[in-house]
Amino acid sequence: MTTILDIQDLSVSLPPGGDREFAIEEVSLTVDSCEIVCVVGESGSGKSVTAFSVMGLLDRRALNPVAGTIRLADKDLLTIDDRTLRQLRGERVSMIFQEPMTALNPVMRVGDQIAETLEIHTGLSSTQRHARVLQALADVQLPDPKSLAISYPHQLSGGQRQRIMIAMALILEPKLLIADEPTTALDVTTQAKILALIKQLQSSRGMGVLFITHDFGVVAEIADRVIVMQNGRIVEQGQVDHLLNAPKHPYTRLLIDAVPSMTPPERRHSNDKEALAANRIHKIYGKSGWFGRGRVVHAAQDISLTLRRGETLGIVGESGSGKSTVARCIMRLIDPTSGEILIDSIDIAALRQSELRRFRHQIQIIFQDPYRSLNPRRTVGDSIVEGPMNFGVAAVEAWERARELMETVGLSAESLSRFPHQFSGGQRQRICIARALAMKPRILIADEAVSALDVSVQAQVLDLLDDVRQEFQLAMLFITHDLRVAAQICDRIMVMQDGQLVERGSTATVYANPQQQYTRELLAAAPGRRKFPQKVG
Amino acid sequence: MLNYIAVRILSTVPVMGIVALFVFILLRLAPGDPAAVIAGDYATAEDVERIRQQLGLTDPLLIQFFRWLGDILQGDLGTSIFSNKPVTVLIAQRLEPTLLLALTTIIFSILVAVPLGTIAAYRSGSAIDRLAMLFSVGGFSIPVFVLGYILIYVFSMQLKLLPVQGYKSPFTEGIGPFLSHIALPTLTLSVIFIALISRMTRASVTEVLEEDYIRTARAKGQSELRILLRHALRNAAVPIVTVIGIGIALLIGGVVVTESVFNIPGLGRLVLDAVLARDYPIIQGLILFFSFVYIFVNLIIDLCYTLLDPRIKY
Amino acid sequence: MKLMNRLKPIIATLATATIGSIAVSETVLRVIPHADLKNLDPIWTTAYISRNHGYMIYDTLFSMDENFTPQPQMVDSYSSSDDGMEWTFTLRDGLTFHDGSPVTSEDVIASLERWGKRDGMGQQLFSNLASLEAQDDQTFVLKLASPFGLVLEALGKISSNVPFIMPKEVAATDPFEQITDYTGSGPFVFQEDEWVPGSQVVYTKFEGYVPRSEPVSAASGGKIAGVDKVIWTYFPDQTTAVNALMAGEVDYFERPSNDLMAILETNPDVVVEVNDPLGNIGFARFNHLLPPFDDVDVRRAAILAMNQPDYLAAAFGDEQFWMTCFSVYPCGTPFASEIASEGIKTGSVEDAKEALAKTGYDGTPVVIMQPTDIPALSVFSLVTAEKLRDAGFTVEVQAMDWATLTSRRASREPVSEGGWNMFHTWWIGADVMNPMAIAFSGDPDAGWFGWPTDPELEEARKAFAVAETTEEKAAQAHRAQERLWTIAASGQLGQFFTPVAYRNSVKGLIKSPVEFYWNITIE
Amino acid sequence: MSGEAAAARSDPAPLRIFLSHPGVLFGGMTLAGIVLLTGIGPVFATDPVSINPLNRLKPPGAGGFFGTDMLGRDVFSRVLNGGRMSLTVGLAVAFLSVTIGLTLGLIAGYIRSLDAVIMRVMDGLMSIPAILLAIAMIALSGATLTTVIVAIVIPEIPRVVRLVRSVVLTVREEPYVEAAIAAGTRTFQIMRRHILPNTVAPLIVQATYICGSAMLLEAILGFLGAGIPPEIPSWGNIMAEGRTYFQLTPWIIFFPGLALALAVLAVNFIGDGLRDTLDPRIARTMR
Repeated sequence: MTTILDIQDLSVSLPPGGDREFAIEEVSLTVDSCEIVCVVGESGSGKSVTAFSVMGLLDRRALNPVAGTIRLADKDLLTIDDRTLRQLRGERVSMIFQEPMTALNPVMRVGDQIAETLEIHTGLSSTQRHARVLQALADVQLPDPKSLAISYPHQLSGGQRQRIMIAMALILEPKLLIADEPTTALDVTTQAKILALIKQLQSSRGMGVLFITHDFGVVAEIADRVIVMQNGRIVEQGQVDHLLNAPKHPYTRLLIDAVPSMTPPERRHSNDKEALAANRIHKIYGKSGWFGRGRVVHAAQDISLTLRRGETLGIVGESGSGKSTVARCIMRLIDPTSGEILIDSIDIAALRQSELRRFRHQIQIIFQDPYRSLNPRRTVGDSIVEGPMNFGVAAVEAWERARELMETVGLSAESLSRFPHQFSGGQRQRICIARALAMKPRILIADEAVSALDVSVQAQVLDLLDDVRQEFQLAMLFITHDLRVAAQICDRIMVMQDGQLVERGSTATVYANPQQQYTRELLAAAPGRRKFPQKVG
Repeated sequence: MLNYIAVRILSTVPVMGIVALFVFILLRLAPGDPAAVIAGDYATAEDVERIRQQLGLTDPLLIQFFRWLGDILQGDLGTSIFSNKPVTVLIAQRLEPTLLLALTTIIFSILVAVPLGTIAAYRSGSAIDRLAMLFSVGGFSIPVFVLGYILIYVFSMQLKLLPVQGYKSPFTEGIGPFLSHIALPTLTLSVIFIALISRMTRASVTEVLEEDYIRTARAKGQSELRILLRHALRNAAVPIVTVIGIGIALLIGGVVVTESVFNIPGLGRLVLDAVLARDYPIIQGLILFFSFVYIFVNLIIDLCYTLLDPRIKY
Repeated sequence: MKLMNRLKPIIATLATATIGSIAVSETVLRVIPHADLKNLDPIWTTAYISRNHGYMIYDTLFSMDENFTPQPQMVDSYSSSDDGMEWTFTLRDGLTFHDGSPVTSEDVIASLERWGKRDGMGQQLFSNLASLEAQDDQTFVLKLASPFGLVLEALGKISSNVPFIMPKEVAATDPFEQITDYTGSGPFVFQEDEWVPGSQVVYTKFEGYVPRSEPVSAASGGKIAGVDKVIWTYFPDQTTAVNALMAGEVDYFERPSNDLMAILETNPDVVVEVNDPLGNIGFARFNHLLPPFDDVDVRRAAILAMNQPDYLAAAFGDEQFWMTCFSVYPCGTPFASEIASEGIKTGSVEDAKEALAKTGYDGTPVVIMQPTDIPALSVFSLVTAEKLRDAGFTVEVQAMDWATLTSRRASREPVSEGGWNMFHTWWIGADVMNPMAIAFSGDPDAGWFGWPTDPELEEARKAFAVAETTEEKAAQAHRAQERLWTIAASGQLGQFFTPVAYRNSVKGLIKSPVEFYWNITIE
Repeated sequence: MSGEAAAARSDPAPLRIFLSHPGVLFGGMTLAGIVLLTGIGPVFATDPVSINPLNRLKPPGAGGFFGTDMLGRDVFSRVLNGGRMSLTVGLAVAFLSVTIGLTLGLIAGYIRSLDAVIMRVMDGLMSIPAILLAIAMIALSGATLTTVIVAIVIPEIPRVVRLVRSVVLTVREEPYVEAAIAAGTRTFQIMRRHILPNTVAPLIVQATYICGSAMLLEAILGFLGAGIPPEIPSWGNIMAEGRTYFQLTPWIIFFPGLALALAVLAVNFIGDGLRDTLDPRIARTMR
């Protein structure tokens, strides 16, 4: 066990005028060979800044290391010249990033991109390089390296891309790998595989890994040691089991508690009357070219569902499973190719836009991205009253209701006159909920409504949603990729894959004994099952 | 891909049609009367009427239009009212100078503008950047003909380095005379084009430099120069090429002025003379021709996208 | 797409479409003409550039000498009956067209007939004509039905439209359609394949041309080509043209803007001189059909305001290039005189104001058409506008290019329907040397734009046409002038001269109102 | 917590950045100066059209600050008055092309059925070189201030339409627009409340560029003999008239040329300033 990376009292300054002076402050940490160190924290905790300062990739116009040392291979990375630093990069320390799609050059064959590293640091001939590249691709367990090497990033799946990144990073067998949220953008099943891969490569090559993440599930899966950061400072660190089971710092505790359990709580079965029924919904995307039809995508294939007042139906699935398509069809934001959507036994799927307007207020939706869900140029109030006033509610009344709703979602009524950019993500999501409720809907669709939020915030918004469901006897359709979240909020769930329904049933039953293979994989892939004993019932 | 090319080519047909119609209407609604011009000072009203009939200007507009359209489809752009020569021949006579002037300008501009814009983007906010952008804005601010005069005055009259005017064909008079005669016009015409391209290059490269894969390249230990050449420029290419395509229109416009200033017997001069002389067939033919060139060039450029960016599939 | 395939030939012909190259051995005269040679039929159009082109490649029966008396050119000998009603002409020996075929009476007659259908003077000649017949290949007879005193003046007409002699089959072309065969019998041969309309015209010496023995005098005398090749290159831009001449890239500049003389004169290798003894006469033309200028007194008032020096100085700068002239016929020509010219000499806005006040002028706006693409005329328009305004007229200047003006001035409609009140132009002296010029017509139907009506004027012109003796002609000419002044047909803006500029290596330019390119040599 | 704080920090006042932008400072001052001069200039300057043949082509000093032109008119007062005309052209063109382009662009972007038609026509217009179109239109239908403006506006419209359309197409996919649809907002209202505001920023920037290029085009048209009638002085036609005398009396071209260059430069600088201040992504859609 030798120390590869040794950061001492590192402080990085923020540009003046920010809410705080330092992005990270007096951070000290070490990474030894053969160990994976996880740095956990929520957005703004400074975990990424730490990682980037090691690589010397900080945007110098904004962020500048002002104090401390970063020792790697007995050099202080903060003081050495650019040439030496460039040499170390890729050779001694390399990095993989959150978004493999954008992290790879879209106009370069992946093989060449991997080879580039060799080109920079070795004198190998192009044939030798090619051989090494194929080897590297094999090492990251990619099928058919030859054809993969000559393909472009956009032709690969997210998992494959991340493997490419890893191959690229590890081709020179660096002593230290820095992984910045490498699985956050991936589907849960893929995530499991990538995590496994990283762990395997790490142990086989005896590297040290500095692993940045926000997800305690992931931590539980992969970490040897854990470092928890908050507001640019390290609040607690320790061996993984120890830290997960007996967190000392309240913030650590808060984060761990915020991780939703995989075990669905006991729920009463709603027999309330049916609010909405969708029968055999089918959505086909097809580019019909000038000559014949282009390729056709079946985004959703005869999906039927019923939704009772006061119950929450979850649709879970990975990206591309078609769960959002179903939601948007029901919203009539897109028109289903076939199938009917019944509200009070009126088929709104058949209605023309003009007729549809009358039914709009009955279904409302909350979107994933809190930053794009509100018109930045209109005050929160305007956004909330817009709907009711469309349906002829008097301004005074609408604003009165808006105030009440703000209280309901836990914001002050004064906020109505403010603009979205003055709120945080969580607050915006609350506002969106208020906007939805303002319509007095019978059905509420939450499309990945909490996916973009930090765990702690996530928990609060989830509670809020559950409360309003009960308070207003809403029928809620909850779209998510996150099985933990689904477990907590859904009465019944439907599992989707590639536009088709895989399995449906009460949440408890499905989680307890999944019938379908895919469902089992999905559940198995959920990170951190083993190491959260108290959370796996 | 082939499918796409076919579609793309077909899609230009309605555009051409619209251009044709537009041009035709434009000319027919104009008050100027070629017959009167031809008839000359001593002509009586009868003479004018007579000539008007011979030119077929008395037929109903619709008939005139379709007659004209039919001819075009057979590759006949009509015959000049004055010189009595087929418009296609007139265009052929004038094509070479304009074509070569355009080419030299495009090449020269790209050679100057792309590095300029890239440096400006890389050192954004620096003195070089400021200077480059000042130049590019300046390029948009000086009337072409003033620039032309100044260049003539300095290089030809004072320094006596280059000829004042005229055009020498590289095919018949050798490359030397060609270059010495084309130099000043190219310089004149390039300024605005350089401005255009360097602006776009800067904007595009700046954007690309923000991308994650640039960061990845750095993480590999790649040198900044290589990063610019191999990663940044390659990805910034599409908008740059696009603006060059759109710039063709600008170029053709500039050619009209430059050719009169430097007395180059090209298409720009031809169109100007034709307009002032009300030589309808030439005006129609030329505007159509230019539009065709523009559309064609941009078609080619569209197809180039696939080479520049593998993500673009047709 | 179809068009593309069709345009392929264009690309194919690229190679041929290059500017004519110049071999060193031959002597070449590189000329900047005053305008672009747009069309090649000097009968079809009156454009002076086409006329000059005509003189290059065609020959004429008679031609004016320096004293503006017609001298035989293609004609060898001629005779007329005592009553002047029958004329017999014999052509010189050895006259051949560029294709080698001889020039015959047939060709002459066909050419004259075509000319007679387009040219003003030609129309008059033919209206008095009984017959025009060939006696043999070289002899033809012209019989008059009514007396016409200007037979030779007509045949020797120096300016547009000049009765050029073309081959019979060419002359057979409808006079309102352009000829397509450019075979002439003149001292130069037109190189059609090297012609780039809008840019370049190339002529080569016609080896087969047999010049007269007499020395050159204006259009008359022996036309000896002194250079192997004449190249006209049109410059749309004056500045560039002047620079090209100073840099020695061209030899001869037909009509540099007078103001650029200052620059040219600084260059020792460039000669600037006035070659046209007659110069040009500036005209301000009224529309006699529309108010306010349908009232002769209003016209007079307007003329009173016109002060020649102001116009000339504004348009032509240095006084060496212009002079005042108060005769309707160019000063320095036979019929020039100042009879009844007092009215046009005053040039005082005050007098004009007074005079206008006495008329019933009701403030009807005067619409002046300003041809912005012709500097001199554009300036004339501005000066007039200013003067008339000061004199109390309401003036509206409408800017347009010459092309638009030429079409619009043909309209006799009221201003509201595209009519006009005034425009400016000039006649080259040679065109207005006698009352026959259409500019002086007093017959609104046959007459020129502006359409003044004055029977007495017409009488005078007819009388002039049939006058036998010079005295008689002079008398009628002066009578015509007197009428023109009394009816205030148009304003007289003075006489101006357009200098030419050339490299001092060019020798032997001919003094004449028309630019000729024979007799010129390059050292 | 920091997430909240971080979010709350976003979007500082753009106006401040804008005003502190060096280009904007320069541009703004210059333009203000020019506008002021051309605005009040004519009051103390002599009559720009009164001609004085005997006092022609006088150098600066001898004949007014900027000398006299070939008709003996005072170049100084002509430049001052000409500025008025050039600025009028610039502003009029910018305003017209933006308004028309905006309308068409919104329609094209939102009403699928009309999209194809409008865009084909725009492609057609765009494929005709602006200057050719302009000289043709003007020379053929007579040069007046109106025709000049119209002739410059028409070729500018397509660019605006494309810009607006692209903005509409992106914005209409935004969740908040979908939310509005879900809230039963009528299409017209959606355009007015949610889409139109997003087009404003890029349009203002585009407008400045159009304004600049319009003033230039006016000058070039003048040079080609298809500009505003000389009766009314404009920087363009002053230069056009003076170009024959370029070597003899450079001041006739120099002063209006300088004024024009400065004005266009200023306008462009302001445009760049706006562009940098507003979302940099719109930089791409700009020329």
